[in-house]
Amino acid sequence: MTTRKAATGKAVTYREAVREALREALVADERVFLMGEDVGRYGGALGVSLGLLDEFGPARIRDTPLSESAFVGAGIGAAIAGLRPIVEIMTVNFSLLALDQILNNAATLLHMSGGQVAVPLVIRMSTGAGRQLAAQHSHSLEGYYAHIPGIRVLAPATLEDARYMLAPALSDPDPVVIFEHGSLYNVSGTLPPDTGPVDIDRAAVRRPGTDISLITHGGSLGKALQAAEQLAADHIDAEVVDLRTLRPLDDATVTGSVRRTHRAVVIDEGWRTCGLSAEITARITEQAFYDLDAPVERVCGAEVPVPYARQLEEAALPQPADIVAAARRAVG
Amino acid sequence: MTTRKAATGKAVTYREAVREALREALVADERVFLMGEDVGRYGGALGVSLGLLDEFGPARIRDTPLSESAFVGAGIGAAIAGLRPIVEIMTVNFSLLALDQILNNAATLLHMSGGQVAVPLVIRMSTGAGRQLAAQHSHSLEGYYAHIPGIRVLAPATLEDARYMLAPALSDPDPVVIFEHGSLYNVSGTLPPDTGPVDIDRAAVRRPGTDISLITHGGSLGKALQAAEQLAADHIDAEVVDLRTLRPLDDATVTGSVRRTHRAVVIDEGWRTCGLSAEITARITEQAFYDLDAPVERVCGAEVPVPYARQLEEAALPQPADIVAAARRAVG
Amino acid sequence: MTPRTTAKERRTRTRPPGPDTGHRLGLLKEMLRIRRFEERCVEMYSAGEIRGFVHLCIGEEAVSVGVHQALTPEDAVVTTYREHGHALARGIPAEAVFAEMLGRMTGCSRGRGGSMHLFDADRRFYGGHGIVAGGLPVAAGLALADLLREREQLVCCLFGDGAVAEGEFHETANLAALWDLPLLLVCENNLYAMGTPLAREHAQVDLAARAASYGMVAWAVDGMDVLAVERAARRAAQAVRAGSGPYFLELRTYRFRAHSMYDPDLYRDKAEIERWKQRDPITLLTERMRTENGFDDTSVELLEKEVAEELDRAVEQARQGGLEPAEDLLRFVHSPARGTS
Amino acid sequence: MTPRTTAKERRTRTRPPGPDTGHRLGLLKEMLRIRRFEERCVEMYSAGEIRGFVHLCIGEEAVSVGVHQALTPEDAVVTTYREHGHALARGIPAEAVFAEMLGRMTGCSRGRGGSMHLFDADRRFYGGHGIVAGGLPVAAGLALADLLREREQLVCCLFGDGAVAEGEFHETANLAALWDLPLLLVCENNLYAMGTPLAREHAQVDLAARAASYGMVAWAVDGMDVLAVERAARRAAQAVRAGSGPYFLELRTYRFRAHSMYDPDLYRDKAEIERWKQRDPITLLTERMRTENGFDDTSVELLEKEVAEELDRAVEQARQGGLEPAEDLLRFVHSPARGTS
Ligand SMILES: Cc1ncc(C[n+]2csc(CCOP(=O)(O)OP(=O)(O)O)c2C)c(N)n1
Ligand SMILES: Cc1ncc(C[n+]2csc(CCOP(=O)(O)OP(=O)(O)O)c2C)c(N)n1
Ligand SMILES: [Mg+2]
Ligand SMILES: [Mg+2]
Repeated sequence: MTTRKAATGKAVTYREAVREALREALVADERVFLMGEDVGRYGGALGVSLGLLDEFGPARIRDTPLSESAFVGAGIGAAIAGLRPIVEIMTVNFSLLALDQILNNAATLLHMSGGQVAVPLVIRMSTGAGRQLAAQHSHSLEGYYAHIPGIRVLAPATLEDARYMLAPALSDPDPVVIFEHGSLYNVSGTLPPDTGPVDIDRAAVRRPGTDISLITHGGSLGKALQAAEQLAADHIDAEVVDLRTLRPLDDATVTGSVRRTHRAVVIDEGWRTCGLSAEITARITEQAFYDLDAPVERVCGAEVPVPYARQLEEAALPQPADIVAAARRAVG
Repeated sequence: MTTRKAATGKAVTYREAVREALREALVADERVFLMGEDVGRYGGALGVSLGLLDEFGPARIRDTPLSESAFVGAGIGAAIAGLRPIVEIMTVNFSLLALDQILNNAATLLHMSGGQVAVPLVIRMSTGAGRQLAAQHSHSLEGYYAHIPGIRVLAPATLEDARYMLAPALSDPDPVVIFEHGSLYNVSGTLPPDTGPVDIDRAAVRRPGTDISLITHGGSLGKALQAAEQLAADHIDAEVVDLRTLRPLDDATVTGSVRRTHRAVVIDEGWRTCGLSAEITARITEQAFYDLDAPVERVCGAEVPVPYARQLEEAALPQPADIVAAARRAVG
Repeated sequence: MTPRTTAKERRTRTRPPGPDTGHRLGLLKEMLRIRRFEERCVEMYSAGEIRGFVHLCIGEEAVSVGVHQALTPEDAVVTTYREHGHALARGIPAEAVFAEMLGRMTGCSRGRGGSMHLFDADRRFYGGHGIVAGGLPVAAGLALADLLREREQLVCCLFGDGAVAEGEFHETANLAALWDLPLLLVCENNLYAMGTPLAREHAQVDLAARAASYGMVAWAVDGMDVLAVERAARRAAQAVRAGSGPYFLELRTYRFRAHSMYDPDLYRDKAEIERWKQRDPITLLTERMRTENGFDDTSVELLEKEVAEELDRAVEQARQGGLEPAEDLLRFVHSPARGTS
Repeated sequence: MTPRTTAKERRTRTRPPGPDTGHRLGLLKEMLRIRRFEERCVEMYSAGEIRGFVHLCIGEEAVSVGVHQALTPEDAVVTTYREHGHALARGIPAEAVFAEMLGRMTGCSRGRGGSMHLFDADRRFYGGHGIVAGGLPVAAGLALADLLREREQLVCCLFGDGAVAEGEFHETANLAALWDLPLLLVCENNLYAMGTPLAREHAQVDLAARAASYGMVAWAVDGMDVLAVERAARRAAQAVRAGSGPYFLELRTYRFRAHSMYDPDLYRDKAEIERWKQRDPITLLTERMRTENGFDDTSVELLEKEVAEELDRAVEQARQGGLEPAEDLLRFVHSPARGTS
């Protein structure tokens, strides 16, 4: 699922790309440290930080108790004091326990203090469903975080972004939340030689097209690209836009694409109502109303706690076939 | 701000209307009890439950420690066991500490248990800004709750709804979250003699009009009605729709209105991005795309932690003038 | 880490065997049943029949079996994702649990919950919670309902040592002690929260002492000795039913397997695991029954045979269960009384 | 409820007066300054000049003044919405605090925070937190930074008795004790959380004992005796700086006014309030200085005069402050380094 097929670089997994980004950050800046449940001895619930404890020691690869609110808040305090903490919340499902700290402190202190208290904190968490983990372990709550003024929200969907988004996130003077979709960690591909930090203000067109815009992010990018291939088969040339940055949204790239294609399908694994897909849809119609030839279509997670049983989980999540169907409706 | 001007009933405040609804429920059903911080001795942070402790005693008017997660979770457990708890969270600002319980338990248990564990819980909380309480006490997070499958979300904006929405909420077999806007408690008017429980599946047209639909809820209804009066002055006849139920949304009433007026302004005190206003806008364009003569306008809270200083807070919140301006843009 | 023994533990161990042979046989069989049940789970997981997260309680069977001796059908149970043993000990049929893990409609949660979310409302078994400590406040609420209705029943809430670090443990413990809730708090202290050992989770590793600081009675008990667990649970349950307010039991145990089927278990010293296996609750009781109850190899074989036959049948039946049609995905998002969405 | 006295309290009270007259004069003046400052706030609130929530610490001045004697400029302070006294004791100029409450650009938070959210980064005064217990994890993080950088400085976190019931207190206390953070936890126990008395908030009302259960040193101190508070704070701060890990001080005090300007205060027995007023920290020290330091009425009048003059000037200056133009609303949503949105 890398964008460049060029095999000049070495083969890596998404997991390794994130790990490499962490290692680079820890080497480059001694103010950086990683903190979270089982990031050390265990190597990270999803194996991302495996080996980092041996390399950097327990002070900088810091295992925390099961206390999401306290260790996220501690990350905020450490950032205020001038360090550059990277806090890992095992999964977005547990992040609700820290949401008060993120919304009422991390995102708020700078403004509420009249510009005195900046919080250069990076929070990483995995997100999404697809592994039959049932209702309490399958959330996609990116929309909750994209709702909060004062923070930046990133969703690396490719190996390059997994590898190169962390550095710019760490150089952001304000809080950044990074969502890594659980289904991506084992994706592997070849990473081109260091292209340097990526531009985290821009969405990316992952597949150019002329007939319709498929707008998505994170774990759904692959599905959108699959759908685009299927659509190509019946001569519908779909453009696939990867939002990459969920806050602030890159309106120019999204609207620009829709202005060219005149049609759009928004794909989001999260629940439909009041989710990220609603905002994208609203913005497109606000900004490209007179360019639209059809209402914007949404393909989202069903409004249901994600069930365990495979056939039910599959039915609850956006599938390429759903995207294809929506695109056909839009093209009419 | 009552809908019926008819003065046949007695004059009451919104606060008294809520209190009367609580009293009625406590009298009618001994399974009902009220629980929350300072609901008893203090009489409720906003004075809603004043006097109920004396009337019903400490077992049914239950003061809790400062433990939002625990007492909301306790409400869930008591509801599962067959009681009908009404849990008061002082304000939406503190509800983030209980959001995990609401989302992962209250809203999820029925489905996750295959239909075995219903949670007939009612949660009340005040919401909104406007009293110079600054960033941590001025949130409007209705959109977060409207995002959650499995719960119903109500926003009584009138005396009638404050008085008569609780009964149907209590008879809902599933969790219901009720948002009372802080600016409404002192609003007073006359309440017509008991009209019985209201229909909590329907939005309400508070002011019929033909030229544009102003769609809002809760604390913004008054502002929308003011704006409508101003618009009438220059011969723009605005229809004002009060959503009343934020989940499930009453698409028929909203879309029906827009089909007639061909134009819409959505007013929401909450932050714009990924908020309730995004969903309303998206649904209108999905369902009434070909009836729209102009893009849907949104008038929302500025994307900023609400500041203390009066002129800054006013600038951060939707004002009638903003609604008028947006309506004029839409009418063109 | 090695198993610590407290005065309390020694006392309970040296007590004369209260329960008779028949009773002990029941305890042994139930522990064996849970052990063999989970070994089947491992097979079915490896075969790809069971998916998602699966957390085994192999090594901790004395907790499930011992505690449930003290519970009545009127009591309620709230537990974690590591709950196969509790579900079986509570009386949920093995086939219903297997079926759940196979994602069948006949599963105890209609296939919607899987291994982590076993439910049985008729048996007042209220999950199966995946958010660590998330079940504690709910258990307090169930107990509050019993209190308000003046019922002589209790709520048994089981959770791990890691859960004690969460704010929800603190809030619930305070609420329960403050309101004298009929709540039996059972901490399954298996010394690890995933890869994190107790001493890196807690400044004060004596969890019973921590609980006692809320003003509730708290005991540390040898969680590998099912008779000790049963004795402590019965005594605590009796007091709670009598209106004492909450009791806290710290059951010191150990999981012989990894945290979950995903876990490579790189963080535990193999010697430590071996030391704990010396105190396998099933072996401990078997040996004791050999010396005290004239138990012998044939008795063991007999038990194994009965258990194997039950589980064979259960797996068979579970595999027969139908799959919920995808059209019913939204069913139960809301109660039938009102439509979905 | 009446003030309880502990062995510790009696000990500290019977100590010979360590600090000299000059020092005591400073303490008294600072307490008086805070008292008179807040009385001005009441006037300005009644006049509609100050709005929003205003929480007074009248009666609790010995806490602010006593604790801050133990702090250095390198230390950091995190507190609650009831922080006027702490802000002044930390050295934030009275005019900057007045200006903040008047919503002026010259306020210590540029008028964005108001009474509940006073900040001064130069003085390492990090709020002014409105979410009960919300400041505790942040304070732990500030202390973690000191630990990682091996600095001999501490973080002083002040919070109320009600905050101790929140999960965040528990999580933070455990984290601080587990990691030996240089954190001075100061609980301002004024016996009420809004309208809820201590005994309805906590199953175990001995908050120092509760804190001790995390394995940290915890003392209960008479919060009305500024000298006792200072002594305890100095001793605790010294230990924390020396690497002892966190200390917990429970300062037993009382607010003479309602919870906030909104609060009709219907839940407290007037006799109780009167009893506590007998132990007014300002009166206590004044009387003591009369007997031990030859203090007399003229000395009091002199102090009052100096304080009044300062506050007159401060109010004047504060009223001169400009209002932030509405166009700058979005300023500081993000750091200048990157634009808004
Ligand atoms: C709030 C929350 N944080 C993190 C997790 C991920 N997680 C699942 S189990 C577990 C360890 C729990 O340890 P313990 O409470 O001791 O129970 P055990 O697994 O040992 O039985 C963790 C960290 C979770 N499920 N919920
Ligand atoms: C999480 C949270 N819940 C509720 C409130 C509302 N509230 C503000 S102050 C207060 C009482 C706090 O009491 P205590 O901690 O003793 O501090 P005190 O006001 O007595 O100084 C409450 C309930 C809040 N601000 N935050
Ligand atoms: Mg454990
Ligand atoms: Mg207090």
